[in-house]
Amino acid sequence: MKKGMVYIKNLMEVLILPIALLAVFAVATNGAFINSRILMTALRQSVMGTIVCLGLTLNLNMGMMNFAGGASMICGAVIGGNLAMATGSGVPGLIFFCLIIGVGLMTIQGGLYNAFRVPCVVLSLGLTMVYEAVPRIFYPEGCTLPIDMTKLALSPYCFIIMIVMCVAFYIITEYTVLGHNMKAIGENPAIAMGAGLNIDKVKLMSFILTGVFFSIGALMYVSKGSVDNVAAMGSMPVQMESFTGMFLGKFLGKNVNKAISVPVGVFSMKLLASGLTIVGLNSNMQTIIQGTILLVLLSYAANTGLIDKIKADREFAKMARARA
Amino acid sequence: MKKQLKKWTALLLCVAMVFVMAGCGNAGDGKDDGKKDGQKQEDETKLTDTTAADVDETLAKAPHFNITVMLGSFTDSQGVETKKALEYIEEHFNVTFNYVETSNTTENTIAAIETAVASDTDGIIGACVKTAACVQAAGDVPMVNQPDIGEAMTKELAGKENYLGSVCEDDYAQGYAAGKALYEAGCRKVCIARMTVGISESIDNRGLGFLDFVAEHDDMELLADNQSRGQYADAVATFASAFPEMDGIFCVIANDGVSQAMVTEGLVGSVKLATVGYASSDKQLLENGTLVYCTGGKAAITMTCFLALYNHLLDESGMIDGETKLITRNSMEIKSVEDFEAMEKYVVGDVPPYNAEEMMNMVHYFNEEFTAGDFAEICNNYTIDDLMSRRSK
Amino acid sequence: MDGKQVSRTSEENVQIQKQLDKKARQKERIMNLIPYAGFVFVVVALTIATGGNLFSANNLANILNQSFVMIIVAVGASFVYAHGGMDFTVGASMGLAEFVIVTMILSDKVPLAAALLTGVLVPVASSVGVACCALYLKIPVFVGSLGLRMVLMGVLNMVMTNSANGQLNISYNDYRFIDNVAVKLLVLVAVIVAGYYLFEYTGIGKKAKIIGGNRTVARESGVNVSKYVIWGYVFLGVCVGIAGIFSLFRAAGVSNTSGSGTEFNLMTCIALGGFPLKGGQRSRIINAILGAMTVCILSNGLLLCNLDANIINGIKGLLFIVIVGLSYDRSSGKLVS
Amino acid sequence: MYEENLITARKICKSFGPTRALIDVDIDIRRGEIRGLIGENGSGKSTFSSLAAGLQKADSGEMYLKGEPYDPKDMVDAQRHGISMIVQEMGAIPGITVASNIFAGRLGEFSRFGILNWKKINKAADDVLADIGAPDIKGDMMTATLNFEDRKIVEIARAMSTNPDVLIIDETTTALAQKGRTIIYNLIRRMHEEDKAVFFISHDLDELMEVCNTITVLRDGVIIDTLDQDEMSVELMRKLMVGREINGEYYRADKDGTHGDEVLLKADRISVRPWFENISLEVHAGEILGFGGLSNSGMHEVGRALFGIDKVLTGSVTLPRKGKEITSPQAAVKNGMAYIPKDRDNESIVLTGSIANNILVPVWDKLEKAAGFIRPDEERKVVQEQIGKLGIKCRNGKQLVKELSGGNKQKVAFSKWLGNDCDVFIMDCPTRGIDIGVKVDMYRLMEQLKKEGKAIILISEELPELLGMSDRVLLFKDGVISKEFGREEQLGEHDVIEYII
Repeated sequence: MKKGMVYIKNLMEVLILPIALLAVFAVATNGAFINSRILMTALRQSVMGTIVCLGLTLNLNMGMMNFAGGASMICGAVIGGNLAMATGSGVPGLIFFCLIIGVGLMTIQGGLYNAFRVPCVVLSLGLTMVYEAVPRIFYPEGCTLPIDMTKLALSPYCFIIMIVMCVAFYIITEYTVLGHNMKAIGENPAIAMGAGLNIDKVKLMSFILTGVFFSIGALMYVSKGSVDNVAAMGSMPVQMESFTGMFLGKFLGKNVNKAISVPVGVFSMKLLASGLTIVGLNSNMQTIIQGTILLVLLSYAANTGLIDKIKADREFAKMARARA
Repeated sequence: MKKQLKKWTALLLCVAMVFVMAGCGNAGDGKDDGKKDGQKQEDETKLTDTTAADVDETLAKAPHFNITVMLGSFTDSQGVETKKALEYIEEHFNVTFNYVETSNTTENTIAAIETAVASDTDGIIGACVKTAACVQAAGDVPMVNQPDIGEAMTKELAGKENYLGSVCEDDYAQGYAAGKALYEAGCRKVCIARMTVGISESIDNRGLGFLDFVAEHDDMELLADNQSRGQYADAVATFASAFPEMDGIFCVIANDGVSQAMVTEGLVGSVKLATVGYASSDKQLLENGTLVYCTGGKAAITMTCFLALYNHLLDESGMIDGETKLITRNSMEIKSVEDFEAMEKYVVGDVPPYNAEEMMNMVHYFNEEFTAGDFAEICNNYTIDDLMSRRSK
Repeated sequence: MDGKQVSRTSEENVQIQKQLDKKARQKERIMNLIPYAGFVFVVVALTIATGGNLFSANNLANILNQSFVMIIVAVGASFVYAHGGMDFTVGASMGLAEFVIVTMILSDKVPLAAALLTGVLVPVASSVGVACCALYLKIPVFVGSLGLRMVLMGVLNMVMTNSANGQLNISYNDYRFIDNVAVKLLVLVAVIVAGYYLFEYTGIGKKAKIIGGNRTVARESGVNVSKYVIWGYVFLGVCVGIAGIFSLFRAAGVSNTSGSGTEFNLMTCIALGGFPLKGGQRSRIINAILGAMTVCILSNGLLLCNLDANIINGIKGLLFIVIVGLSYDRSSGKLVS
Repeated sequence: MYEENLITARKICKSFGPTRALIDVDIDIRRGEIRGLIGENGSGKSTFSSLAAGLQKADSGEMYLKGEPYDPKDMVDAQRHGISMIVQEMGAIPGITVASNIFAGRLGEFSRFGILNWKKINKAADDVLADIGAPDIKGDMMTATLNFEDRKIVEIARAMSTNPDVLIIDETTTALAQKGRTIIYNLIRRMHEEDKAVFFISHDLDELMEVCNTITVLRDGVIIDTLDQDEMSVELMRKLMVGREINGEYYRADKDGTHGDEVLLKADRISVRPWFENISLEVHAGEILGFGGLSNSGMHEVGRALFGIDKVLTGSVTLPRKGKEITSPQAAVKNGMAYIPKDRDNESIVLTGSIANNILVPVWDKLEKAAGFIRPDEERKVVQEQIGKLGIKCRNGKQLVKELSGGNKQKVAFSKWLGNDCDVFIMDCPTRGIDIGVKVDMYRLMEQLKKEGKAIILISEELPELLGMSDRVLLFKDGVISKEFGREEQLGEHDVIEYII
């Protein structure tokens, strides 16, 4: 029973922020904010962000920041969409092609990462430029899906896909050998290598899994209707959009699996965005508020222990002086 | 380990070589551009006296020119349409285009212009100039800008003869007309989804036109103004959920995401949409009356820039009026499904709004009596009906 | 027992030892040469591809104008990267600096020099902000500067939208005395010499390298870590300010896309120049400058090649990967982050 | 042809860049043998054990296991062949459970189509822990909650989980208290009875004499000799390790503990949570004040507090001669204090830096001229002077510190402060893990500094060194000074033991 209680406490810790946001905006819009329509739309908008952020978290858990997420998603969406239309294979073909391209791109990145021993951040910058250029050679006009192929973005399917991906993430990180090895390497790579884990293989697998998440992200992106190619570094906003949500999730859900805290983080950010729109602040204010929340949250996370440390120090000093 | 590293480097280098070859090959002779669907579409419109072959023959006799085309990007819907039209021109005229993307930053624009001048280009069109420095950077290379640069800068650049002038559509009027269309369709509570202000002047002017219309009509209320870098579909979804009482949306750029969002958010029938520009999935919105205003055929702007420059290069004949240095083209409004189908057929099909023969007649070098007045007049009556009548002749 | 007498000083072992020492020094020298090789490769390849146009008379002036901003920022950034720091606010703070200068000039109640000075203070403040977040709020530099970048971009967009719809222009001809090749060369040389002097011959550079090598050792050897980290960010802020001034007068106007993309370009320059991302003793200003030159010549040359817009960035990305892949120091092996 | 041997190594060579760790090493380990391996740091003993355990690959030479050629890919592969190792540094990963640590790299055996069965894993972990004699530690505990010693026991469990033929123990006992040591000794006895082999690496020569039946001496990567049970003696081993006669007494010959009476460093009732409370002490000019005690007695933390690294919660640390209070390392260095930390590679020198840069760090402020200019020739003068004074073996000042041997690294750590004419030295285990030759040089240097009237605080975990070198000794136990005595009282180790255990 005790274990259950602890689990509930951790879960509540994660849900504080969305509930707080709902309360704040409910007051600000005197009740107009609390309607299922807004919550459903925010949830639907957070599907793509959640899946992309879960992919990024797989890499971040091992200390690797990957900028090429947005670019590989656009590449998968454009080429996958066009191939599916060309072969007339409908939605199943779309899923198949998106997966092939997404996983392929990330496997290349994993291979280069292991071969060149270059930090993931630097390599992903170079690959972003390459992955943005590839779809423009084959399909410069981007990809526009006919209505019947965009079923996945509609409400029943997109939530199913999100839940499936979250459950998959949960199983991978908690119950598989690979997930466990990834956590061990992320914790302390030097000791993990000493303990006999094959770091290169595990990192390559983590890239491939990230590729799966990015390709499902690409699938949701193209199912929204149409995807245009981008110019230099144009894919950054696609990935950075739910970046704050990911860090929100990472820090809010310290002791609960990321499969729960990341979706909640991304959903909270979408709630914030629609809340601010209703209250009438334009999108510039939203970026400022999002950036400030990220900074406040990061400093809170970095100094959680500070208050009770100071209290304990003062307590210790008082006792020491008494005994002197 | 060493073996593996060499393997990867070799692979990367040959891929780089393939890129460069494909690139140089493509830039060299613009004629048989591999990427385009290639088969030369026969001009299905009947030419009265001169056949297509004669047109191509006369055009090929003109001297060859290298022309640099600069746009914010060739990937959004207007960019793609424009590039297709220019590739058509490259097929028929004895010119080679060099496409440069400036992602709308002044530094990139100036750098691109300087580099174009250094690679001795014969002329520059497009450029989306925001400051006088860009024109100064062009030195004495003739240049036709898109969209207009405002009176202050035109006055400042009075001395520069290489600046032939600007060509634009009256974006402000289009925004205003979109507001009017929504107003006439009964919309009173509207939202606007637009691109972050400051990136592209022509898109900003559309927003200003619409906002002024709403301001002038106090029985019309603006619920929300969402600025983003292209996430318009999300903006529509947020409007739909946040403002149930909303009955009209204006989106500064037409894109398929927005049209599909109207369907997925179940707004068809309850909310009217007005956009500027062309999106392929707008057709059913026209059918069910959701789309009350949209314009098309923006590629014609860049084509007009080309024709103005081409006239100057061939025989120095100025097509743009000396003082204002500005041509404001009429915008092609789409009111009905028939208009839409005509546009799809004649504007964004394989033949751009002006086919080779019509363009030939708009060049003084080939057609002596053609004057700047005729040029301005053609730009003014650029409508669907004019296009249909030209194509049906 | 089984250990027969093998001595280290036996003639054959001394031979092997000398050979190993020579191989180690050779490897070190090659590692330092690869960024230069990358630079030469780019220059030669592009000169051939552009048929000699790359170094034609007027293109040289273009290369100087186009690379001026990146070289100045790279010189400033080498102080920050030397102590293992990072700063993504560079682009947005440069835009804000230009905005402040333009508003002051247009209000023409302020002398030009004062306007320029206040303009330089804006990036200094934002970089020191990143330093304070890292030092006192204990926020990791990478994510902290991304968060601050978001805030600054929001502020820049808002300020620009409220004033004259996103575009503020100043007259082009009045400021030719600033935006000309002679002044730029002078300022470039001055900044490089000042940077080199501060980096190699004063405490600021030396202590930044030691902090980059091992922050605990620096602190316990009496180095005031916070002071020298902040000094590094101040110098970066000053360089970004100077770059912002010249970029403003070159463009004769500011918009909310001014300076955008400089932060990712800067990281490309640092990586391409073979400048160690974690800092430490191998950091040298010449590598940062080399990286900036390689990136700018690459962009300029590819434009000159009249390549199709679709593949220009693809080639740039590929060349970036090849050069970084070869020149990056592989000592951390499997444990690279 | 080597069937009767468990492990046979022939002409094994291994080098890291220019430094050659092992040169033509031949070793035979037979069944039932408890082989000790001794040698100074950098002699190659850890390198050889990591080759046998599959952590690293030999450059050349062959190894045989029970007669067949043996070349392990990694630690798990070696464990499958029956050779497991307990590494010297921290080998247990804090963020995961005890069971995951024990079966790290081998979890595949407990999963069906990739899905882990945690119940089965935890049960197997509990069995192994009970088998080696630590039933109180359970498989599902989080490793981070265990103290340092229990984490080492988890590592022992990992090594024993495949009941290996050869167990390699690399300097583990030094960090263990009573509970851990008894577990290790029982295991060794059991391996001997089951006719298996143990490879035991340690600095503690007495412990080796009790436990091992053969001892091999390694020096500079070359095997010097292998001693049988009867040939073993501490003096012989020390002589073989150093390679030359140790003449005369190690420590100080004189017996008088006199020192100047001017107080150079004064601490008044300082305390740092949770390490110590109300510590007051004074150090006089020309005095060596020794701090003795176990590693967790708080003496190391007092040294850090005196230098201003950790902020003191009560009281103050002052330099009476300069009238300054020490609140930060910067203030300490500016007022002539020096601190040589215990963790040399992470806290006292920058491994990726050059010798010159390491030596100059505290000196730069003094060398600064107008506009912060530091003259390169002055720098070279200081560096050459220090390299000469301490006899650091290196090519030139530009050589990287990571290429130096352990002793030379410690000399660099010392010379950093000598170039800065400090008058108060705080040395935390200055001679730990360096070869005896350099140790002797360090002791002579301390004597010379004492004569020059410097104040020295010597923090050491080796009682002989403490008693041999200090004028006055403070013994620490659980954050309190348990005893103070002078050199003249000539107390022996056994007199002071009960004050520190």
